[in-house]
Amino acid sequence: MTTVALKPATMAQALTRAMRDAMAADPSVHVLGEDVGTLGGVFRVTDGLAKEFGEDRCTDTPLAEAGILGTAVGMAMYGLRPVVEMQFDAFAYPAFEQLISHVARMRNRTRGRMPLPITIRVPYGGGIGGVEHHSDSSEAYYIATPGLHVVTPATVPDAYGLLRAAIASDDPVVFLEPKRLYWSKDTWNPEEPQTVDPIGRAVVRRPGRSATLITYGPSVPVCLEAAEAARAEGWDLEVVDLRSLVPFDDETVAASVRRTGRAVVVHESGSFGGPGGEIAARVTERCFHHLEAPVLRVAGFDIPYPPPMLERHHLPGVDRILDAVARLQWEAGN
Amino acid sequence: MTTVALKPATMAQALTRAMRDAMAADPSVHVLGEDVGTLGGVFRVTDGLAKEFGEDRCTDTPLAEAGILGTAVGMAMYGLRPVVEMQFDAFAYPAFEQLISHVARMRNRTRGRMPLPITIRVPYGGGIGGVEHHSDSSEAYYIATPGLHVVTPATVPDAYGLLRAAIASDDPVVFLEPKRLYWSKDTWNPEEPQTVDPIGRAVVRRPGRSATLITYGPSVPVCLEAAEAARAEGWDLEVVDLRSLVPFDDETVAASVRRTGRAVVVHESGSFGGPGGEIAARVTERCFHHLEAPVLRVAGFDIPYPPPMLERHHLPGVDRILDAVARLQWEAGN
Amino acid sequence: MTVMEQRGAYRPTPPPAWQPRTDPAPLLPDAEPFRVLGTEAAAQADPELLRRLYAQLVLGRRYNAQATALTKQGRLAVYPSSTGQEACEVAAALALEDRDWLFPSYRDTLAVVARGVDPVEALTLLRGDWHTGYDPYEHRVAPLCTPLATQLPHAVGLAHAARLKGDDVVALAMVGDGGTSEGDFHEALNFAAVWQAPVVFFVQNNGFAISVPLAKQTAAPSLAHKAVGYGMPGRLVDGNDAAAVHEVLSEAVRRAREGGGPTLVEAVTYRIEAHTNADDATRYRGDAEVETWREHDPILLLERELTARGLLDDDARQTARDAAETMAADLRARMNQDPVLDPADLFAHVYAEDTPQLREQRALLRAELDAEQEGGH
Amino acid sequence: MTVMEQRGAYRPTPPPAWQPRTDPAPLLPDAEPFRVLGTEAAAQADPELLRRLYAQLVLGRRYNAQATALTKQGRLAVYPSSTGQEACEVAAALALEDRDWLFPSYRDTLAVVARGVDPVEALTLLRGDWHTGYDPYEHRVAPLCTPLATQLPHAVGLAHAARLKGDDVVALAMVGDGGTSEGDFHEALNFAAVWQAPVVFFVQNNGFAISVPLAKQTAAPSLAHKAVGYGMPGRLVDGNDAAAVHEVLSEAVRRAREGGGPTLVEAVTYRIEAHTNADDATRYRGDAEVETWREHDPILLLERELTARGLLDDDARQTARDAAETMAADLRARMNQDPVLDPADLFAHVYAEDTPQLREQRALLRAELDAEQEGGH
Ligand SMILES: Cc1ncc(C[n+]2csc(CCOP(=O)(O)OP(=O)(O)O)c2C)c(N)n1
Ligand SMILES: Cc1ncc(C[n+]2csc(CCOP(=O)(O)OP(=O)(O)O)c2C)c(N)n1
Ligand SMILES: [Mg+2]
Ligand SMILES: [Mg+2]
Repeated sequence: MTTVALKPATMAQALTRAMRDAMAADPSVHVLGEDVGTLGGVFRVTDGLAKEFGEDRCTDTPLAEAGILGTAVGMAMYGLRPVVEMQFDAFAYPAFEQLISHVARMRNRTRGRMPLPITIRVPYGGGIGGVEHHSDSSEAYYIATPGLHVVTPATVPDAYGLLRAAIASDDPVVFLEPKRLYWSKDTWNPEEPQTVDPIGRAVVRRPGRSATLITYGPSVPVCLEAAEAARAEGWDLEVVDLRSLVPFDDETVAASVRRTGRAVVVHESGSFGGPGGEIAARVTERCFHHLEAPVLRVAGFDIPYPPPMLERHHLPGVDRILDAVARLQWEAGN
Repeated sequence: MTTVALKPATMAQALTRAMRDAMAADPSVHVLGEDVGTLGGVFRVTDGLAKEFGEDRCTDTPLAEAGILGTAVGMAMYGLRPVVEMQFDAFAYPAFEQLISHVARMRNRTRGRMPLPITIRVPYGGGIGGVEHHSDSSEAYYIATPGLHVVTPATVPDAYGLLRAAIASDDPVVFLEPKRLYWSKDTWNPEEPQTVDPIGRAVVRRPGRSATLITYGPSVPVCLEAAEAARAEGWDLEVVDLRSLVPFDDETVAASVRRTGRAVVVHESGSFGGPGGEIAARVTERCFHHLEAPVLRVAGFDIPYPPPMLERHHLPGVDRILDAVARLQWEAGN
Repeated sequence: MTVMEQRGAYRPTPPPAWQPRTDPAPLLPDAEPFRVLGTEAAAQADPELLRRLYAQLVLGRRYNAQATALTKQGRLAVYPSSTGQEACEVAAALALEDRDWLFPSYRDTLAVVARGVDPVEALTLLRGDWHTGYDPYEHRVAPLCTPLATQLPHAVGLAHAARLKGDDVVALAMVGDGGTSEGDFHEALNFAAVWQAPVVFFVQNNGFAISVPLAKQTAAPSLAHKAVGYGMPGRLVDGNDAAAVHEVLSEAVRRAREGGGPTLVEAVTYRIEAHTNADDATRYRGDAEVETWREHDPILLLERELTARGLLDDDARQTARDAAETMAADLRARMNQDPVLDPADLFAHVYAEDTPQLREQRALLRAELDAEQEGGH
Repeated sequence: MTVMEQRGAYRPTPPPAWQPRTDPAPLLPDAEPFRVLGTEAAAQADPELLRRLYAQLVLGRRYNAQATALTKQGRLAVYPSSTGQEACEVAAALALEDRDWLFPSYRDTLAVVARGVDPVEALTLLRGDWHTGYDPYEHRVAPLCTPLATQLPHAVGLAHAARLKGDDVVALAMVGDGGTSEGDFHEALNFAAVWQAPVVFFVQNNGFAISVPLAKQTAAPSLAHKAVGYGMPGRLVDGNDAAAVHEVLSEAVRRAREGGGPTLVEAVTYRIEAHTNADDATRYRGDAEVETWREHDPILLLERELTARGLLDDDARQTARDAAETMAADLRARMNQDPVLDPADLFAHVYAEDTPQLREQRALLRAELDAEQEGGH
């Protein structure tokens, strides 16, 4: 798949590039957050932006997340397009009132007169050896909040394309960045014209016939690995990368499950009340008579995110996924 | 069902009584919140407590929800049992960081050494003609947060029993009070010894054979009404009142659905990412081969809670529930 | 020989980073609220302005009364009256230029109307047919804000954005004494000071947050004393003295416009009515207290001043009253019409474009409504 | 004749509610940070205390170095060093009585250890085998707190509860300059002042929040100037002067214990190392600035004082160093042992009792681990 012209880039670099291109193309795009300026962010995702565009375009804010998002609301009211960085998933919690009561609703509250084109970048998930409060998967909160788009890339090109789309969107977008994929590499040529994918379309990352793994973000590579491993067991697994949780691409997902007749939803977020329940329920509503087995879920346990030395037992891995696939009642049919 | 000795009481009165009895029985129980003292709360649920137990036991706090919950954490650390009132569902959002990062996790973070027996009372849901930010159903956020119990009564006796159980619990409990049932009445004798139900048990409110309505809180009376109306269509609906969302009573729910073979989950909260998805998914996992149709959901729309004059179109009502029951593929079997 | 000398070469130095950044003294409020009416300063006040304030106060009082009456007739879901606080409401609107922005809190319908918003559109939220009834961009008035203090960071962000764009726009944000306890108050003031954003924070200290008196809300010498902790000036003003409030706010607006940064203004006033029509104020305060404040009524104070200076005769008084009655009659008439509702509006403007999920839900509602119409129920 | 007299009877009155509640003057900090070492005041300082502080500073410095070394060996996931801030860390612990409570922020491992917590248990969080490694009730030390400023309301609640129970317990809560920008800081200070809770808020202003310098964090004359806005005293102290920090904190603790309410103390200090071992401080500050602060080193300052007063000879110096080396060797040795892990601990203490859902998940993990063992992978 690699051509000579392409150089490997990390997801972090693609994200930086997306912001840089957006800022260059549109002077109303402003980046703000803790340490995003001089330092370039603790993950270096905003590296170089303050230097290139000045501190007024890429601003180190005081340390207060509600203040960051709240002032971003005001900036958006005045026609800017703020791109806000929350330093870690758990540190977005102080901004929840602003998010739920204002960001998600302003368009609706004002009959469409005051849209808020804000992108909220949230590094999320575990697997990076972080101590407590640094590895939460908080997507359940976001998807249950009408008025937000919730997007998460799993590949380097998607990181670029989806972030450009998020910044271009006239609606607020919670942009979940899988921390442990920041340093994942892909051959990707930032110098080429980049496709900007519309928000809301899932993609089949790997076609397969036996069952569908429905997943997103940090679990996509794990599912692809599981699909490879499954070949040894005689299963040909399809892997669907949702990319966008809201809006949800029912069409792509249901088409896949109708084809395969079996499905497992995989995510790192806790199981109870997590996105998996929603996904399993809507797949079942749409594909009931095609299902050979109930849609199963492989997810993080319903516990506070564990300490680094135990996280590997918490995170959905290849074995746990294959165990779930094995429980899809193969004896019964097909 | 009424006996002469019983006098009608409202759910609000039962809640007041529960706090009063808990405070009388245990001097470590303290009530705090906005306007809970002199005024007795905007819904009068804490009426009389400050007078009876003094302002140190029932305290009007400064107007800051994170501060209220955060100080309650400290009080619990020192051996008190705070009962915190959030004035309205949407005004609990500023306290989310304290809730998620501390209240839900302190026991776990300290290996069980520092449990936090805090009860967080949250008046929730709509149907009371409230203007924006006064009618949210925020249970999706709570159930996705491991470490919390999430409880909600639908009847007057349950309001008493579950609140007593919540206050007695050594774990933090989010106690969701259906606003529009505050003034619902039931014959209930507060002078009799009261049963305190354990948290985590659902109850079959109405036995039936055709299908199960799985519901909780403000939607319980609506489902009972729907079940009555359904008789005209020839359906004998079972109504399960969950009472506790966390822990979830899989046993009672699955037993019902295995019996009836069909289920509709009904709640006021938004559909996407709401509790209904979780419930439908877990019922399907457990009862797949007993199901004649996919578990359907009747829920609030995925929109910001609408203004009072439009709320009746948003709230799941009898007709919408019956429409869903009608879609349970009756032609196919049974 | 001192200890120091005994010790020889070692001389203490302050920590290297230490240089006091701002002189705190000018940031501290005066001990007494600033007043104009009835003082020497009143002589300087522009008669035209006083007359304008007077007319607006009378109009505002009438608006409050009419809106409260509408709740009794079931035409409004609820109304939080600003009776007694009209001087603050009116002065806030009048201190601003057209290009400026007002960020009202939920009690500030009157300021919104004084800014030019249609009196009926200003009540849409409280009537309950929609949330924000007016176009925020038409008169540069943000939506009436219910989650307390959350509008303050919005004002900061907007003012900051305007400054970045080179526009000399000022944002004035209103909040109650209770609202100052919220974290958002703190974060907003801090951002504003660090960014030197052109914002005026205007606290109406009306003595209560619903039932909770100020003494349970803060132990500070005054709320204006919070300003120094952010590095902005704090000003204390008699909130029932329309001329004083107008002067202090205008001065703060001017400072902000000229690049002098934000100001915190505390107006000491009183909520004469209950928290809203649904509240029972007798549960937490006595009549005597209310009576004292009635004697310090903003209209009374201004009327006295105008009368003493011969600026108000019976004619002028009557003109103001007539204008108020006309407004009230118009409001009544328009509010007595049932708003036109379309249930499909539920799905309007959740996103720029409906998600597939919303399209399905919209269709479901449509089908229900059609069935309802057919079924005739 | 004045305007007033012209007007006859009408005399202005302040708004009825207006009575300044507290005199602001005593609440304001001095213009310069309070210092003891190298000043006349040092003569009053208890030699025993100074020697104790010295030994603890040396120990603390060594602890910081050892912990940083452990990160390089992969024995700690991360370590936020308090090198340069040891005077604050140590004084905070020493200012408290046994029955008091310490609420540390994530950088305050040293204060936790100085309070008596086992040095290894204090590092559990950063090693990553569990979250809080120690029993908070053993030494009355709350868990090291990562979400900034969130521990402050806890301290207030605990102190308030103790007071309600009649216990004369004081809570001391630590926070960084960056943390003062959070809403929780504001709410905690306000609750404490209104409740007159026995709390001391101790801000270590070390000049940076990761890469963000103080000037981007606040425009206030000092962080201690925030106190007056809550109605509590604000005190400013040289954070590298262990004797001064100890005195100011002890005084605040005493006041709190005697029912005098909360105090806000700002210590001006400097973070000599990078934010954590994972940070690259050269990206945001120059060596020159660091060097200036090295000359104002807390150990150096105290050493000079002790030496000048003949309280420290080479022997005493060596004893302190030896104790530090012993501690470091012990820490190294114990940290080089792999912690014993049980994956089933994942489900321990989520609730008092497992929910049925957790029981199922526990069984799933158990089955996986069994299979792993059988399968040998
Ligand atoms: C975040 C939040 N918490 C609670 C409420 C409920 N509430 C509405 S008004 C009010 C009192 C407000 O007091 P104050 O700020 O003094 O304004 P006033 O009502 O006196 O104008 C409260 C507690 C709210 N609207 N928002
Ligand atoms: C609520 C929250 N937001 C962001 C962070 C990430 N973070 C960790 S330390 C830090 C800087 C803290 O600065 P300061 O309060 O001055 O303490 P210092 O590091 O200087 O000790 C930040 C932003 C956090 N831990 N918590
Ligand atoms: Mg008020
Ligand atoms: Mg700092």
